[in-house]
Amino acid sequence: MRAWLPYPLFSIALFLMWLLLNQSVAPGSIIVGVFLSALLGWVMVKLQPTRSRLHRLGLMGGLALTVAADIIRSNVAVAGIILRARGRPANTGFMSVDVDLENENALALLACILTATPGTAWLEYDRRRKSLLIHVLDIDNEDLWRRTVKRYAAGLKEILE
Amino acid sequence: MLSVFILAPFGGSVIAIFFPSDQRGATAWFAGAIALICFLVTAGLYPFVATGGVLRFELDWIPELGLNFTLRMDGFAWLFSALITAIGFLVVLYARYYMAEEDPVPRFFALFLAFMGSMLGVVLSGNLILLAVFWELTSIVSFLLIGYWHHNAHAREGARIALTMTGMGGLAMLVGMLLIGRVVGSYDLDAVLASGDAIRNDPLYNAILILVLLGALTKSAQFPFHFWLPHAMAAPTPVSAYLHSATMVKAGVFLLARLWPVMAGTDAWFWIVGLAGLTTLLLGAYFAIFQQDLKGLLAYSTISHLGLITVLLSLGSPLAAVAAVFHIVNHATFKASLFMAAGIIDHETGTRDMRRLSGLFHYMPITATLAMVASAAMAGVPLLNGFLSKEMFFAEAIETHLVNALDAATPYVATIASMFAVTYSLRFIHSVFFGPLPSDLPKKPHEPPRWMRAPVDFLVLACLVVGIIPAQTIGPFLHTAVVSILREETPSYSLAVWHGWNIPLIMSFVALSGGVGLYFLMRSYLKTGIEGPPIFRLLQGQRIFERVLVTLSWKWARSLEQRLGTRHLQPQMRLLVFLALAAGALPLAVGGFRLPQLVIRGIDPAFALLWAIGIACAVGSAFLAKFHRLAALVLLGGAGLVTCITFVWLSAPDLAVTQLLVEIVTTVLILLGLRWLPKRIEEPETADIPLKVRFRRLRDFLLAAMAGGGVALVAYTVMTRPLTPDTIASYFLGQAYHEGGGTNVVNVILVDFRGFDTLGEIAVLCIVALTVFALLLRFRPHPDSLESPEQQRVQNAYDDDHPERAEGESVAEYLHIPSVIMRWMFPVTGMLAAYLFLRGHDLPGGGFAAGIAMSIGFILQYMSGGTRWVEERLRIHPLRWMSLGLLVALATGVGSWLFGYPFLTSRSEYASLPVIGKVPLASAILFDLGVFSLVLGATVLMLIALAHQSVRRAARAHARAARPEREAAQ
Amino acid sequence: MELILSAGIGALAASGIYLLLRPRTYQVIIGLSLLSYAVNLFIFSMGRLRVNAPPVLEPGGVGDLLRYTDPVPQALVLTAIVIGFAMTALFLVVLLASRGFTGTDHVDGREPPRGD
Amino acid sequence: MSHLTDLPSWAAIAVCGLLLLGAAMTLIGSLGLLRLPSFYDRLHAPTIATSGGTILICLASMLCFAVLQSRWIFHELLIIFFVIVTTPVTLMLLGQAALYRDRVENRADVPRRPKPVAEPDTE
Amino acid sequence: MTDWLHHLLILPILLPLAVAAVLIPIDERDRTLKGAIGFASTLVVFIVAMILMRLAAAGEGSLPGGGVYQLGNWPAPFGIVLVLDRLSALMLCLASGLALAAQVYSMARWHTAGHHFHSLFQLLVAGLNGAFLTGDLFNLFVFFEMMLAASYGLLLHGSGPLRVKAGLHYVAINLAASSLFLIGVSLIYGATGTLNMADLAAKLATLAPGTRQLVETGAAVLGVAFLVKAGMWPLSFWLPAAYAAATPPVAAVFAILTKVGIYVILRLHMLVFGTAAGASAGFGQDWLLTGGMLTIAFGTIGVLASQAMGRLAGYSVLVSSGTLLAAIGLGRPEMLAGALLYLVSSTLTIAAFFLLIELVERGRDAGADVLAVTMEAYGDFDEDEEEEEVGVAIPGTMAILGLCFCLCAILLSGLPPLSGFIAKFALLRGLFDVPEANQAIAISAADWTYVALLILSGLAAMIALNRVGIRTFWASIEGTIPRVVVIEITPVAVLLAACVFLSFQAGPAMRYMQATANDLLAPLAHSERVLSAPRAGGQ
Amino acid sequence: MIALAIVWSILLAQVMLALAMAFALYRMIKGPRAQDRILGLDTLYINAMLMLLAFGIRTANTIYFETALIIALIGFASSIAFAKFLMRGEVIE
Ligand code: NA
Ligand code: NA
Repeated sequence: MRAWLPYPLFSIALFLMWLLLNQSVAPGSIIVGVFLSALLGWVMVKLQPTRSRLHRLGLMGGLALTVAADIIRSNVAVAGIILRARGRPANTGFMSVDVDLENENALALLACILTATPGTAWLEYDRRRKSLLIHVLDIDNEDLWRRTVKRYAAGLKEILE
Repeated sequence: MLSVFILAPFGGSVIAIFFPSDQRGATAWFAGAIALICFLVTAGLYPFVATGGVLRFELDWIPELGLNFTLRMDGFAWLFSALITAIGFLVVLYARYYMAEEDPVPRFFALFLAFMGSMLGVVLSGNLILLAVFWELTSIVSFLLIGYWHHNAHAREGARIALTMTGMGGLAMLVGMLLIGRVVGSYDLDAVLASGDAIRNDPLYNAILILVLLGALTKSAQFPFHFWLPHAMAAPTPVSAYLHSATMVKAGVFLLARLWPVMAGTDAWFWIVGLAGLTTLLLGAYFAIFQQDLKGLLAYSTISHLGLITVLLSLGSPLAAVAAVFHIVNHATFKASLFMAAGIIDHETGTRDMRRLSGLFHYMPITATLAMVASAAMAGVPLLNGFLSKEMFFAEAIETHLVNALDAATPYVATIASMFAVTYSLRFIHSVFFGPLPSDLPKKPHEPPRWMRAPVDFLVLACLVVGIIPAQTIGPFLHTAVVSILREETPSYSLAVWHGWNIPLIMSFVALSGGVGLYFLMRSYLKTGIEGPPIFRLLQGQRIFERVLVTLSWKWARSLEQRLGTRHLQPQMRLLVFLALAAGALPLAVGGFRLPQLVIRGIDPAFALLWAIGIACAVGSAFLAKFHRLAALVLLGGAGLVTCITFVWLSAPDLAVTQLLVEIVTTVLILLGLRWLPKRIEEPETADIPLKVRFRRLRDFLLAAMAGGGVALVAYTVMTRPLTPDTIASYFLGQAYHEGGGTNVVNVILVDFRGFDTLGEIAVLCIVALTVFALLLRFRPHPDSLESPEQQRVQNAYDDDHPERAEGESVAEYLHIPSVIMRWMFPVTGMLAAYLFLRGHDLPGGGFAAGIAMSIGFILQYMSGGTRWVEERLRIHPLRWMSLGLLVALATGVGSWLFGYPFLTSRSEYASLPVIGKVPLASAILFDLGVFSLVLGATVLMLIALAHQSVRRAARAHARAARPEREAAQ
Repeated sequence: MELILSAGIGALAASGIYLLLRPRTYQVIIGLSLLSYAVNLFIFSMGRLRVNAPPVLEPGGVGDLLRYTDPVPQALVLTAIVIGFAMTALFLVVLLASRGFTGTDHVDGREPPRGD
Repeated sequence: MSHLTDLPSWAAIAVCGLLLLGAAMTLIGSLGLLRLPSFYDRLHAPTIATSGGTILICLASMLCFAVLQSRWIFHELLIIFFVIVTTPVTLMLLGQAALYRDRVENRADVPRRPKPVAEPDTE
Repeated sequence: MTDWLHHLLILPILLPLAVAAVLIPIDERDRTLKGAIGFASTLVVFIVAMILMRLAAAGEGSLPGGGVYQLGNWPAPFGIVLVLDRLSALMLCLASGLALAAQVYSMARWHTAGHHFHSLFQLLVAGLNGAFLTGDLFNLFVFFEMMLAASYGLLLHGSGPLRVKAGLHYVAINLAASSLFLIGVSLIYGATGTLNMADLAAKLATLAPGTRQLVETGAAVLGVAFLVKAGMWPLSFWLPAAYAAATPPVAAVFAILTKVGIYVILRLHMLVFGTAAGASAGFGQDWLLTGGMLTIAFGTIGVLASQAMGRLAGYSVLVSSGTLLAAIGLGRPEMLAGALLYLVSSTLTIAAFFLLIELVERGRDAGADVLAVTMEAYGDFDEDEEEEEVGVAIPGTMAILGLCFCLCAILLSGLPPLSGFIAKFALLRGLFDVPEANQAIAISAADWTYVALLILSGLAAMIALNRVGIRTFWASIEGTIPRVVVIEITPVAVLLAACVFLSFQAGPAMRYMQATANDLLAPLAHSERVLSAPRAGGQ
Repeated sequence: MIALAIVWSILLAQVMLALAMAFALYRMIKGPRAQDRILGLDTLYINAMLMLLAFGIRTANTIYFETALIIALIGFASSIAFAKFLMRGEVIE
C-alpha cells in the first residue's frame, strides 16, 4: 500500500478536491481522479515533506469546532475594534507564547488556525526556544490569547505527534 | 561578328587574371594578341561600313524594358573601333616593357582588356541604355587602372576623384537617356537618330540636354569638370596614353558627335557646349604652360584639345563636325605617342620633372626626334596632322553661326589658345631635350628597348603621313565616319594641305610666332617656377572639389544625420506614438468623424467603482515607477486584477483565467529582475526639478493623454456601433460543437479554427524562452549588484555573530512554516493544472492556462526551498519539455495528412466507452497537450534561468573574493 | 459599461504610453505591461460588451451572436496575452543585461549629462 | 439577473443576508486597513475577509446554486479551504519582513530579537 | 482529398519549426550536428521554395489547391489560409536563399558565440515564411511576432554591450509597434467582422462610410507598425545600430526583415486598397511617397556619414526601403515590376555585404577579433569553449574579398551592368514610361524628386563605398591577411553570383516580376481565388 | 418586490466589496512602507475574489469559479514573492 500510495490521506484529499472541482461523480471523472491523485502523491515523495500520522481523529472534530467558534467570536470582536478604532487607539501589542510543537505540519496547521482567527497574527517561531511571537489586536486579554494558543498547540500535538 | 569586340576583350580579361604574376611577357603577348585580333576584325569589317552600311548584332537581354544587347557599327563607330584597337595594341606592346618586375602584371592586363572591351562597347552600342552601361564600365575600370599603384596616395586620390566625377556624370547621362527614350519611345540608336525633331521640340529637351551634357563633359574633362584628369596622371603611363589621351576621354566628345544630329543646332546647345568648350580650350592651354610634370603638361594639353573638339561640335555646322571628328583622330595619334615618350623619359631617367630634366637629346636622340615631331603636331605645325584639323577649326571659328558674343569671341580665343599650345609644346621639347646635360637624375638615361619605342615610331609616322597626304590616308575613313553622322547633311570639304593664303593661315602664323615669343619670354620663370599657373594656382579645381565633397558628403552629412536622426530611445518612442496618433486621427478627421452619443444610463456602480480603482492603479503605477519601483509593481498588479475581473464580468472567463495566471508569473519575473537594477535615489523635491525636465514631462504627459484618449474614443465608437451581422464569429458559434467538437467556442477557436495561431504563439514563447536562457548564460551583473542584498548581509552577519547559530539559519527560520504549506501545495497546483487542462475544450481553461498554473507550482517550490533545494529533489528538463511540446503539437497537426486533410484538421468524436461513458476524443486535446508541455517548459526555463543568476552571483562573488589573494600570492 | 470600459482603456493606455516615454528601463517595462492591458481590453471591446453571455455552448447547441459573446476577439486576446507575457519576460532580461554591461538603468545605456 | 427571482423567497432572503453580511465583514476588514494606526495592527485586517467574508459569501453562493440548480456538490468549499491555508503564508512572511525592517531601523516599538540559546538537541 | 504536393505549401513553415524543436535538447557541444541538421532543413526549405516559385510562375492553374491552403480544413474567411501566389513565392525564395547563405556562414564560427543559435535561426525562418504565406491579418501578427522574437534572440546572440544596447532599443520600439499592430487588426475586425485579407478586400467597397473610416484608421495604425519594421524615416533610427551590432549571419538575414514590412505594405496596399477599394483606393499613398522619399534622403545622408561599414550597410537598408516605399507611393502600375526586381536585388546585395564586412574587417586590425569581443561577455559557464575552425583558409583571400567588395559596391551604387543598375533602370523606366494612349501625362515634381533621390542615393553609396573601400583595400599598411574559411566566403560569393545571374537573366526575371505585378493589380481575382477555394473532403 | 430587494441587496454587496477594494488600494498607493502596499495588494486579491463570488450569485452563472479558485489557490504566489523580496532582497536564492 505504501508503495502505491505514499501519502494515502493526502491522496484522498486530492481525490476529493478533484471530485469537487469537476462537480461530478461520473465513472470517467473518478478514474481520472484516482489516477491523478495517486500520481501526485508520488510526486510528493520527491519533495520529502515531513510525514505526519493522524492519531486521534475524534479530537480533530473537537478542535475544529473550537476553532470555528473562536473564529466567529474573533470576527465580531475585531470588527468592533476596527469600527471603534478612530475613537481611541486600539490596545495592541506583541507577545511571546511558548509552543512545544516539533512537527512541522502541526506548526503549519497552528499557523493557519491563528491566522484565520482575526486578532492574532503569527510573526516568528523560534525553533530553539520553542517560542512563538505573535501580534494581537487586544493585548488586554493577553492571558486569554496565551491560553487559546496553548490549547490549540496541545490539541495538534495530540493529533499529529 | 560584332560580338567579338565584346567577347574577346572581356573573355581575355578573365583569362588574363589567372596568369601567374611572374609571366610578364606571356600576359602581354596574350593581351596584345587579343587587341590585334580585334583590330584585324575591325579592319576586315571596313568594306561593310565603307558604303554607308550599318552592321547590327542583337541579343535579347531585357526586351521588357526595351534594353537589348544591340551592337551597331557604322562608319563613325568603325573609326573609333579602329582607333581603340590599334592604339590598344600599341599600348600593350609598350606596357610590356614599361611595367616593372614587381608590378602584378596580370591584373594590369586584365583590367586593360576589360577597359578595351568597355570602350568598344561604348562606341558600338546600338542602344542608349547599353551605351550608358558600357560608359559606366569604363569609369569603373579606369578607376581601378588609375589606382593600380594603390600604395601611392596620389594614385588613390586620383582614382577616387576620377570615379566620382565620371560616375556622377554617367548617372546624370543615364537619366538623360531615359528621357530620350520617353520622348522617342525607344532606346534604339537608329530610332533615336531618326527622331531629331521630336527631341529638339520636346519640352523635356533642356532637361535632356543638361543631363546628357553632364555625362559628356565630365567624361571629356571639360571645364568646370576638368580637374580630375591631371590627377589621373598618377596612373601608369600606358594607362594615361590609352585612357587619358586616345580613348576614354574621347567618349564624351564621341557622345556629343553621336547625338549631334538629334541634339545640336539649338541655342541652348550652342551656348552650353560652346561656352564649356571655349573655356576649356583656353584654360587648358594656359595651365599646360605652367606644369612642371611632363604628364601634367600633357594632361592639360589634352583638356585643351578636347575643348577644341567640343567647340567644334557646339557650332552646329556640318563642316565643324567634320573637323571635330578629324581632330579626334589626330589628337589620339600625337597625344598617345607623346605620353609614351614621356613614359620612356620617366622610365629611363626616373623623373618627369621638367626642372630636373634637360639635354636628353644627347642620350636618346631617336626618342627625342620622335617626341619633337609629335609635339609639333600638337602645336599645329604645318605638314603634320595637327595642323590640318586646326586649320579647319580656325576656318570654322571665323564663320558666323549665330549672332552673339560667344560666336564673336571664338576666333580670338582660338588664336590665343593656339598660341599657348605652341608655347607649351616648345617648352616640352626645349626644356627636356636641350640645354645642359642633366646632373642629378636618379638614373643614367639611355634609349629604351627597341620594342618599347616601336609604338611611338608607328604613331609619329602616322602623324607625318596623315599630315602630308591626308586625302590618301585618313581621307576615306574619315569620310565614312562623317557620312554616318551627318548623312544627307554631309558637306563637301577638302583635306588638302594647302588652301592658299587665307585668314586661318594667318591665325596659325600669329599663333606660331606668338607662341615661340611667349616661350622665350617666360623661359626663366618656368625654369624656376613652381607647379601651376600664377593666380589660378590658388584656385585649384581639385582642392575645391575635395573641399566641397568633404563638406557635403562628410561634414554636412554627419551633422544632418545627427540632426535628422537620433540615437536615443525616448525621442524615437515619442515619434512613434505621435505618428501613430496622427495616422489614426487623420482618416477620421478627413472623413468628418462624428462623435458617438454618450450613453450614461445603465452604468453599474460596482463596475464603475472597480474601474475607478483600475484607473487609480494605472496612474499611480505610472507616477511611482521611477522612485518607488516596488509600489509601481504592486499597483500594476492591481490594474491587472481589475482587468481580470472585467473579463469575468463581460463574459470572458478564459481571458480572466489566463490574465490572472500570467499576471502572477509576470510579477514574480519582474521581482526576480528587480534585484539586479541599481538602487534609485530618493525623489528630489518638486521645486528642485529643472524647468526643462518639467516641460519634457508635461509634453510627454499631454502626448500620452492624447494617445490614450484616442484609443478610448475609438474603442467607445466601435463598442456603441451595432455588430456586423455577417462576422466570422457567427460561423464559429454555429460550427463549434458540431464540427469543432467543443462547447467552449473560444477554446475551439484556439485549438481548431485558428489552431495555427496557437501554434505560432507557442513558438513565440519557445523563442523567447530560448533567448532569455541564452542571454542569461552570458549575463554579467554589474559590480554594484554583485554583492548580496543588504538584507542577506545583515541576516548572515547576525548568524555569524552568534556562534550557536548555523550559517543561513535566519532564512531557514523565516521560511520554515511557509515552506511546509507551500510544499503541500505543489501537488494541489498539479491537480489544478490537470483540471484546467482537461476541461478546456468544453469549459474555460486549456493547455496554456494549465501550463502556467503548473509552472507557478514550480515557482512556489523555488521560492520556499531555494534553487539548490529544489534541484536536488526534482529533475527539471524544461528544454526537453519545450521540444516535446512543440513536436507533439506539430505531429498532431501533421497527423491529419494521413487522412488526406490539411494541416491541423481536427478529428473529434465523443467516444462511448463502457463504464466511463462519453469521452471527448478530439485530436485537439493532443494538440493542447503539446501547448501545455511547451508553456510549462518555457515558463519554468525563464524563471529558473533568472533565479540561477543568484546562485551564479554567489559563485562569482566567491571567485572575486579569492582573486586578490591569488594575485597577492603571485 | 462601454463608457466606463473605454475610460479604463484610455487611462491604462495613457499611463502605459507615458511610461514608455520615460528614461528608465524599469519605467518602460511597467509601461509596456500597462499598455498591453489596455491593448488586450481594446481587442476584447471590439467584440462589443456582453454581461452574462459566455461563449460556452450547451452540448449539441448552436450559438448565435444574440445570445453569446463574440468569441473571436477573446481568442485574439488570449494569443495577445501569451505573446505579451513572453515579450515582457524578454524585455526584462534585455534590460537586466543592459544594466549589467553599462551599469545604468537608462534606456540609452548611459546616464544623460544631467536632468531627467 | 432574472435567474435569482426564481429562488424561493426564504432562500433569496438567506442568500442576500449572507452575501450582505459577508460583504459587510469584508468592508470592515478593509476599513481596518484604512484606519488602524500601525502595520502590525493592519496585518489583522485582511483576515476578517479571508475568514468571515469568505465563509459567508461562499455559503451564500452554495445555498444559491444548491437551490437554483438542485446541485449538492459545493465546490466553494475549495475556495474556503485554500484561502484559509494560503493566507497565513503571505501574512507570516510579510509580518516577519516588517519585523526585520523595523529591527534594522531600531524602531523602539517592536520586540528585540531574542537572545539566541544553544540548541539542546538536534532536530 | 488533397494531394501530397499540396502540403508543400506549408512545409516552409512546418519543417523549420519541427527542426527547431528537435535541435533544442541537443547538447550545445554538438554544434556541428546542430548545424548540419539546420543546414539540411534550410536547404530543403530553399528547394521547396524554388519548386513553389516554379509552380507559381506557371500560373495559378498549376498550383495544387489553387495555391490556397486551408488550415484545419476551414474555408476562408473563417479559418486561416495560406496563400501562394507569385509574390509570396518570390519572397519565400528570397528569404530561404538568404537563410541558406547565412546558415552556412554561421557554421564557420558565429554559431559558437552563444546558445541555441540554430533553433532560433530555424524559428526565424519559419516566422518569415509564415509572414509571407499567410492570408490572415491576425495570423500575420503571430508570424510577425515569431519572426521578431527570433530576431531579438538572434540580434542578442553572442551578447556583449553593443548588442545589448542596440537590442534594447530594437526590442522596445518593436514591442510598442506590436501594440499598434494589435490595435489596428482588432479595429479592423471590430469594424468589418473579418480577419481575412482577401475577404476584407472584397468587402471594403461595400462598407458604409463610417465603417470604412474605422477600417482606414485601423489600416493607418497598422501601417505605422509596418513602417517601423520597414524602416521608414523617422521610425528607423534604431535600425542602423541594431543591424550593425548583430553578428554577420544574423545581419544578413535581417536584410529581409525590413522587406517583410515592405511586403506587407505592398500586399495590403494592392489588395485591400487596390483598384477595387472604391473610395478607399490608394489610401495612404501620399504618405508612403513622402515618407519613402524622406527615408531615401536620410539613408543617403547616413550612408555618407558612416565611418563603420556596419552602419553604412544599415543605412543602405534604409535607402533600399525608402526606394521601395516611395515607388509604392508613386502608385504607378508600370513601376511595380521594377520595384520587385529592386527588392530582390537590393536584399541579396545587402545580405552579401553584411556577410562580407566582417571578413574584410577581420584583417584590418587583428586585435578586434570579434570573438574576443564576445568572449569578454562570456559567462563563467562557457570559458572552456574552444574556438573551432571549420574548413581551410583559402589563398588569394585579399583578391577574392576585394572582388566581392567591388561587386557589392557596384550593386549598392546601382552602377552598370549588374542587377542594382537594372533594377533602378526598371524603376525609372516605369516612372518615365508613357502608355501609348496617354502622351500628355507630365512628369510631376514628385517624380523628379524621386529620380533625383534615386540617382543621388546611388552616387552617395558610390562615394561612401569608394572611401571605405580605398581605406580598407588600398590604404591599409601591412594589414594582416584575414583568416577566412571557405564556408564563409562561399555564401558571399553565391549571393553575389545570384545578383550577377539576375543581371544576365534580367529578361526572364522581369517577365516574372511583370506577371507578379499584374497579379497585384487584380485584387478581386485574388479575393475570388482565396474565398472560393474548395475544402478537402468535398464538404 | 422581493425581486427588487434581491437586486438591490446584491448590488449593495458588490458596492461594499468594491469599496473594500478601494480601501485596499488606498494602502497600495499610500504605503507608507512597502509591507503596507503588499498587504494592500493581498487584500485586494481576496476582495476581488469575493467580488467574483458575488458576481456569480448575481448572474447565477458559474463562469467566475475558475478565476476565484485560482486566486484562492495560487493568488498568494505574487504576494509571497513580494514579501520574500522585502525580507531577503531576492525572490529565489
Ligand atoms: Na489572524
Ligand atoms: Na482544450
